[in-house]
Amino acid sequence: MNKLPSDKPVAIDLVNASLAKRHTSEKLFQRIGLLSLLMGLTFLFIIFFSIISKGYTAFQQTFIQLEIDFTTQLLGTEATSDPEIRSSADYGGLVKKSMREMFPEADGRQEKRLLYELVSSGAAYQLRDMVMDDPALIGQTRQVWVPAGDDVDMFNKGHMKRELPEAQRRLRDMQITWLDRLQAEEKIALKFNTAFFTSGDSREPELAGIRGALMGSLLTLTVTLMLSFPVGVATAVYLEEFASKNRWTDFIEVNINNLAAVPSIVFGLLGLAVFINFMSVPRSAPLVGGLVLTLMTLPTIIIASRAALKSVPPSIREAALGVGASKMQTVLFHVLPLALPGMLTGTIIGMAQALGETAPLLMIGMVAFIVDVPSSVFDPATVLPVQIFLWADSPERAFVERTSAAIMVLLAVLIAMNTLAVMLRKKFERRW
Amino acid sequence: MSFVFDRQWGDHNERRKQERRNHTKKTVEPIAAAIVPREERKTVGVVFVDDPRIKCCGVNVYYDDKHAVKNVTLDIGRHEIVAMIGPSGCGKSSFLRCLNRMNDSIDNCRVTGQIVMDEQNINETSIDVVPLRARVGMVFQKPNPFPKSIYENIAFGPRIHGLAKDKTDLQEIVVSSLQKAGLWSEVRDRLDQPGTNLSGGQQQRLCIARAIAINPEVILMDEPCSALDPIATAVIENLMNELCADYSIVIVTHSMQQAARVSHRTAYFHLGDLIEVGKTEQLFTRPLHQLTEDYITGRFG
Amino acid sequence: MSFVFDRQWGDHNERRKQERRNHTKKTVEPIAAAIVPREERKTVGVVFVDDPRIKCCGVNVYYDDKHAVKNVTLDIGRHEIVAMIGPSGCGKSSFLRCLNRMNDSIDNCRVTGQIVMDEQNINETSIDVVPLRARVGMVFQKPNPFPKSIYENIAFGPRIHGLAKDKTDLQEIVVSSLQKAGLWSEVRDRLDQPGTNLSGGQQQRLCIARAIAINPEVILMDEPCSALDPIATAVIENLMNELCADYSIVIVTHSMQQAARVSHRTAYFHLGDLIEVGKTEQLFTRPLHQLTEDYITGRFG
Amino acid sequence: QTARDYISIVGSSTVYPFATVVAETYGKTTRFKTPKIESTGSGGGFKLFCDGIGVAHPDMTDSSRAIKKSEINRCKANGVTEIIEMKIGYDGIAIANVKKNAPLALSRKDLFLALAKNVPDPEGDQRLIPNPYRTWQEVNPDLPNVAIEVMGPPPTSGTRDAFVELAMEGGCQKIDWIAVMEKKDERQYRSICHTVREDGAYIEAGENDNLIVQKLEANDNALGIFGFSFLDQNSDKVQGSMIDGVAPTFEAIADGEYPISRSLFIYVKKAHIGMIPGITEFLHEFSSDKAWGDEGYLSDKGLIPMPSAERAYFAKNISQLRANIFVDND
Amino acid sequence: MEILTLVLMLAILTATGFYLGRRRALAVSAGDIRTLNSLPGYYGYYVALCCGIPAIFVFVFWQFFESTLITYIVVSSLPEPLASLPEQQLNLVLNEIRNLVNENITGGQSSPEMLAAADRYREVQKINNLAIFVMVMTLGIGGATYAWSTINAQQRARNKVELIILSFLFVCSTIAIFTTLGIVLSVVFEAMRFFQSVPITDFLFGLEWSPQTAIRSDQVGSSGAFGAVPLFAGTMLVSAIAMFVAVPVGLMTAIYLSEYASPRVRSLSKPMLEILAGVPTVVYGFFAALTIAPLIRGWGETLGLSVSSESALAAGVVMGIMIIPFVSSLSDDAINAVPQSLRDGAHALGAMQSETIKKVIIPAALPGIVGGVLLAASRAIGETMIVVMAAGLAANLTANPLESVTTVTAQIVTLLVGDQEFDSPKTLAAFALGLVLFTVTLTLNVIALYVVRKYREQYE
Ligand SMILES: Nc1ncnc2c1ncn2[C@@H]1O[C@H](COP(=O)(O)OP(=O)(O)OP(=O)(O)O)[C@@H](O)[C@H]1O
Ligand SMILES: Nc1ncnc2c1ncn2[C@@H]1O[C@H](COP(=O)(O)OP(=O)(O)OP(=O)(O)O)[C@@H](O)[C@H]1O
Ligand SMILES: [Mg+2]
Ligand SMILES: [Mg+2]
Ligand SMILES: O=P([O-])([O-])[O-]
Repeated sequence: MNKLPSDKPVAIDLVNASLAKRHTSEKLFQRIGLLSLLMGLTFLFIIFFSIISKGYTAFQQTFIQLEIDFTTQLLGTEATSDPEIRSSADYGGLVKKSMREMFPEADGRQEKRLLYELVSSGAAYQLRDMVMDDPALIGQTRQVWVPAGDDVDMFNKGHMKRELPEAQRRLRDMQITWLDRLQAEEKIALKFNTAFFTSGDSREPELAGIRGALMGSLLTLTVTLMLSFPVGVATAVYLEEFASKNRWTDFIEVNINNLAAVPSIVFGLLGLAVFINFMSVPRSAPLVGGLVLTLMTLPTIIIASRAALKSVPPSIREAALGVGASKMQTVLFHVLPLALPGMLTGTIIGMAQALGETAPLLMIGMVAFIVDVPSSVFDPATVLPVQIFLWADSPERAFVERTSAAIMVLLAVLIAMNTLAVMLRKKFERRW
Repeated sequence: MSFVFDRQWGDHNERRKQERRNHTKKTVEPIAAAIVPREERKTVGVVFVDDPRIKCCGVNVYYDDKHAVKNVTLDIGRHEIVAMIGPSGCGKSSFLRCLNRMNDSIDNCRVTGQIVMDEQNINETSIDVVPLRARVGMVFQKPNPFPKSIYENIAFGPRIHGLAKDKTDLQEIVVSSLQKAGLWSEVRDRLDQPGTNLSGGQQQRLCIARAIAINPEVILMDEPCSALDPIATAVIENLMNELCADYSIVIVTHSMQQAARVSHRTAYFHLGDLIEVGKTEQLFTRPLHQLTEDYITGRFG
Repeated sequence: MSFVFDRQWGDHNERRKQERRNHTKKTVEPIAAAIVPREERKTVGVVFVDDPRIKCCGVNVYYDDKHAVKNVTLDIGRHEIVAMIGPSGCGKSSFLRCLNRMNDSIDNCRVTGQIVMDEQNINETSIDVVPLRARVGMVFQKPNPFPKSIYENIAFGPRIHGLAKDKTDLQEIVVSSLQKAGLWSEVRDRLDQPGTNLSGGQQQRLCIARAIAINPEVILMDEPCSALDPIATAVIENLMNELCADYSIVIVTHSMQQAARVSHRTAYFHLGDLIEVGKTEQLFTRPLHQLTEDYITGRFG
Repeated sequence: QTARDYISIVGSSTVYPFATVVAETYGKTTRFKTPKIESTGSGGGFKLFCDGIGVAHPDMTDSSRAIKKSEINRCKANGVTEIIEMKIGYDGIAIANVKKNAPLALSRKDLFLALAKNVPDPEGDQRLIPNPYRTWQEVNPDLPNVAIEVMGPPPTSGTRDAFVELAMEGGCQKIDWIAVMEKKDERQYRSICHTVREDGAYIEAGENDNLIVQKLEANDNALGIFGFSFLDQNSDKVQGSMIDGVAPTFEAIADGEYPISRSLFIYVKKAHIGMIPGITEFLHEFSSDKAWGDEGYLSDKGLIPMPSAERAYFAKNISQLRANIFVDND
Repeated sequence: MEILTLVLMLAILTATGFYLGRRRALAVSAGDIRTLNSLPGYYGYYVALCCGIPAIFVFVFWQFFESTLITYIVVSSLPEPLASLPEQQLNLVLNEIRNLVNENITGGQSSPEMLAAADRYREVQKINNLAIFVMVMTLGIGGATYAWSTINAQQRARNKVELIILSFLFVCSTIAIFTTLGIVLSVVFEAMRFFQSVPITDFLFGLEWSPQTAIRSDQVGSSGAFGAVPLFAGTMLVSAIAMFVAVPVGLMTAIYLSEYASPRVRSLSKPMLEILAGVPTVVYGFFAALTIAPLIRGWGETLGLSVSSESALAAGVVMGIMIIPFVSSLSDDAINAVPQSLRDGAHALGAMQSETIKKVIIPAALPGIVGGVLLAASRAIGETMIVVMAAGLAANLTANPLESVTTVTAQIVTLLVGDQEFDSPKTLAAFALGLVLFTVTLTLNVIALYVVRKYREQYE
């Protein structure tokens, strides 16, 4: 009391004395925060930029227009009637014939080989599919756009420099002259690369597509999500809300934290031992992949969910318990909705991690060349990151842009997947 | 003698209380001749009643090793309003929370002793607390509305207990609870707004409405009117008087006027000890214990 | 006429209040001859004072489109305790929170009008709220101790403002604040325990101690004694009386006795409108507005 | 349990690009499904391959080296008794640097001296000292004066094995007193010739050859060790060093002039032939001239074809489905 | 699609069970559900669970044994030369039969015996399907009927249903234990074998890691040293660098987003940063090796430092970027969950926003933040690809971030997928490393648990 009057001017003066300094440090703090955010976003943009700038060209593909004479000479006379013969006919011959007719100057084995290299080996399959669909084509002549070979594609997109000495590029001078002629005749063009989205893997870059891996990823992640989210949330709820805090729950808690630090490949070993060898789930199947990734994602979801449950104020639990709700009702109706945003964060991050993971899949046979698009969780499949990993390791130059394009597809999947969760999270988010 | 008391005596609640008193038929122990000295910590006064609703026997509450409620023995009668008074921090809330096992949710809290209700010791771990809490409702000291709409705040209890046959029925319960708590006129056109957006006093009444919406047989109220203006307080006090026709009510309050106005019996706590219990009128006019007298005359502390 | 008043009149605070009144030298407007009818919503009474500490002019508070405080004009004098009373939900807290810009933190809240303090409109966004809040302290309606030790709860403010020269100095501030809030004896040997473990009333006193530890020049108290027993209340009221020798205090209270005991002027709010302001004695004995009279005589609602 | 109606192949990452081309062509031109080919590494492949017979186990494994005795025994223990070995061609290992600098002319001895952990004392004594060479010029005065920095596969890789055996050991043998050791103390000899230095001059850069190529671009003076097909595809960026006077060209490797090249294999379980659909047809596709011939599509992908006589031998073997790897009967 | 129909039927049955149970409860209550012990819905759930759970259990159980059973029946009816084939051969024959059954492409020419066997297989399969259908339906209906008939007003249906849910929760929480057990079991035997050839003390305390030992038995070893210390040191170094990047950036980002940024910025930036966690590690690997590493090397050289082209710093920094969202998102959630009243309390005392954050909010949000940081650290320890591509594989025992190091996980992966015999000490070393890493992180986690708990006690 007697101290107060003398203190009075002192107090606010003291406040004012340090105010400037505090404001500086406040500003600094905020700036650091902003800077951190910008840093994170910058990293993201750099990565996005480098991926997109490398990969956007892969969405186009060079095509060459050929005049194909579906002659019975080459296809065989019975081709019209017998599908067996029709399917095994020499379509490659048609392509070659057309090429020769276009460039009759190509002479000798070596030159002809160079000539044939201009179009993709997929051209023949394309013609076959056309004929199989419409046998009436046989005996007719058609203008057909067929994919160019990967080197031509690279050259056409400017990834292979004309100026280089002949020995340092994969296209010979002669081939380039031919291409120039095609260009002049407007028989070569860039078109949208549909095959990239509709076909499975291939060793020919111009035929390789992402569909198989995409389907594999979707199947695998569906399994992962359907298992890891409910199980993760259930575990967190049990540990946080129901289990009495004793050594046993400590043990479980430490275990879960520890599982988060287990290298992912070890989960692959586990999956191999348990799911494939013991439970005889087929190798390379999205089911196994999903199970392994579930085990890997669980700790993330559990830890995030527990943190979210912890942050729900006890007064809300008390309120519900106070009106006679059972613990289960309290959790289901009041705590879970409030903890859901945090749980979803865990799921978003965990699923993102699962979507990008390769190492554990190595052990369970999903790092593989699989052409057929999987249609169930038992079919052999790869996933997007594996496809990216395999393409990144392929010698063909044309795979570089396709690798980046595949990454773009993966990121698109990731963003699509997250959008839903993010919206849900936003809906449930509230401060109290 | 008491600086707050005599003026309120004989107010509009008096008639009701008289009726009630006749019908609860308590055996009143003979009043001790001399006042009990300050040092004495054994409970004096009318601890037991005939046919009690809840019988507490030797209840202790510990927080870690803090002994917050010390060996309290007290009956809560039927159709009775028991007020608990005492200086801040003396263990009123702690004791109150024992009666519907809310202390379970505090990690470091341990409750011993017997609390018998309907021939069951509700302080046993094996007891199913859900029906217990449905019968023993509670209004907490700090208003704690759910971060949901006002309607949902009230509807939650009836819904989980299946008290409403259908939607209209539920609506009716919600409306009547809000009306009883005197909140209806203020929130009638904003039932879908979050309960957390209400003012302090409104939140408190919301919590009261929420508690009575489930028709509990015993209602525990921890300072239910602390944030209420006199008029709202009167509404709640009236409500209590109505409810006690069928139910038992335990109320913690700091307002001795309020205790005097509404309660039939009053319990005075001091530093964890239950010092004195007695008919409200007697306790406020002729306390048996020196500490009680000190407190009600404002000499304490 | 008022059912709570006359008994308290002339209590131990009376002398002090007389002194204060002489020295605040307010110009009192002539009292209106007839009482203002219920429908009238313009403020009546002594809104302005000489040399005000804070001058509020046409303050409005909106929550989304809910108009919670309507065009309130009111001065807070120096060395004055202003009490705000009114039914629950009438906008007392909303108005109080304007005075140190605490409404900033509510997303859907918008405040308009002028609040001038030391020749600055503190309701401007450009104002630095930090020194403002250091000068205008606040005690909230719901006690909100930090989840830290009791000591840290109090030491927080002095520490960030650099009010303590050293450790012992800080210790002294902590102890004296706790003493002033009347909590010292209860927590002296558990200063390192979390403030959240205290009882409701203890938390409330902790928050008061926390607020006065930074020596604010204006103290806003939103029902500071709602969870306190009469003795603890008396301690706080004494404290307020001491503090107002140098500072201004605005207190929201539901207890008209309390308003009468401690305040110099009283403001009566009703549904967002400031209905009447006047010297406490006058307002409680000769209200100018019908609504005020209704409220203080308990006829309202 | 679902039935398997496709071929399952595991094994070497080096053979993977070649086996997959064949598989794809086979899948497109026959009525059978495209085989599934896992890239597990040769060792991992043998482990899976030798785990047993039946649908759960692969039908074939690719390998960048011949099967080892211990692996044969493992196979035997698990009932895989008849194995068909098919060599499919060669792979050259290039030691390359960026085009910006002149190509190096190295000898295997240079490589040994530059990369071995312990080298003979240059003073002339017949003793080993920890590799003292920091620059190529110190190794050989004809070489440029740049720091030795070679990026190559880690010791767990088959390519690294081949490099060590062919290049380092080849160079090691040029040093007489070590060469004679091969007979006397093989252990010692191998330890000298096969141990790569670990002081940072040799950088274990993982098994992604594209990454090594790109790292070379970022690091002018470094050399990189990788397979021929990557050299072939990146001829605009990097160039192979001449080894013992021979540049790593398609022809030189095919002729066997280029010293660092190795054979690639496929191993087939005979027991699966006829039971899993299409194995014979797949092997025929592989051993057809349009695949592994001089101008076959495999050579386009960088596989160096075998001489025609060798091809004929393995093709005949395949058409007879003759198990040519037997487990020892001891 | 038999399975699908069955599952569908069961679902319908369960739904019906719910409906009937609920109706019966309502009937029993005679219009006043207050006379019931639990809400009518709980009776419904009870019936539904009694209907579904046993049926599903039996169904799953049956799925496990069905193929064995069918196989057994088909095999026992195979003609002599086939029936007496060794088991592994038989497996192939059965595959052939199954291919015939599924009308897949088959391997050989289908002999009459095989065709007959395929027919038999189909038959048995049909019977089996019928049997399981009948069984599942019977169980479902039986369970439902039983539960339905026991419904009465006193029945504690809610308790029963909640008990079932609780059991489910409990079972879920044990999955972590089983996973741990599985991991330990799948590495411990191989690790033991490794310790037979390399003494455990050499492994744990050896300062040199150089697995250039014999890859194969005929390739007699050159040097071979299996001292794990450099690997653990490398792991610590790289993870420390990663955490050094991720924790400040992540935490400050979280603070900025939840306390300073506008809701719009926050709702956009947070998901965007979360993408960082999902970029495949190969991409990060390339980024680290081809962008960051040369950059660091260039800077280092201008400063006159010797920087190896593969450096712990490059890998660590990029790894740090990758784990930013672990810290930022989880911390943001935790901070956001701190009650507003605490912020108000601090602000009312005149605390700056930053002071409020540092002194009040962060301590209150600490458990969540620690969770995020621990997760990030875990992820950093477990990451491989970036290390392999950017930090190299050379095991240097160094604390210099400019040198190349390798980590435990990187070694595990290269050892496991590399080309070597599967029982060479080199491969086995991977298992030993896995086991030791597991033990080390376990110890660290136990310590973390106690430290966090001790610290937390102060704040709650
Ligand atoms: N965040 C909010 N959003 C919407 N409406 C609000 C919010 N906060 C308060 N209100 C409303 O504004 C009005 C005034 O509230 P305020 O808290 O100022 O009342 P009060 O006078 O303090 O009442 P009490 O005495 O009950 O504390 C009330 O009707 C309340 O419901
Ligand atoms: N969680 C806790 N941990 C430790 N001590 C506690 C806890 N809760 C309360 N206490 C202590 O127990 C004693 C009794 O607390 P209680 O809340 O029952 O008091 P009260 O009588 O309700 O007081 P008030 O009128 O202030 O609400 C007090 O001294 C308080 O500090
Ligand atoms: Mg209390
Ligand atoms: Mg208020
Ligand atoms: O995968 P490789 O065995 O060929 O290294």
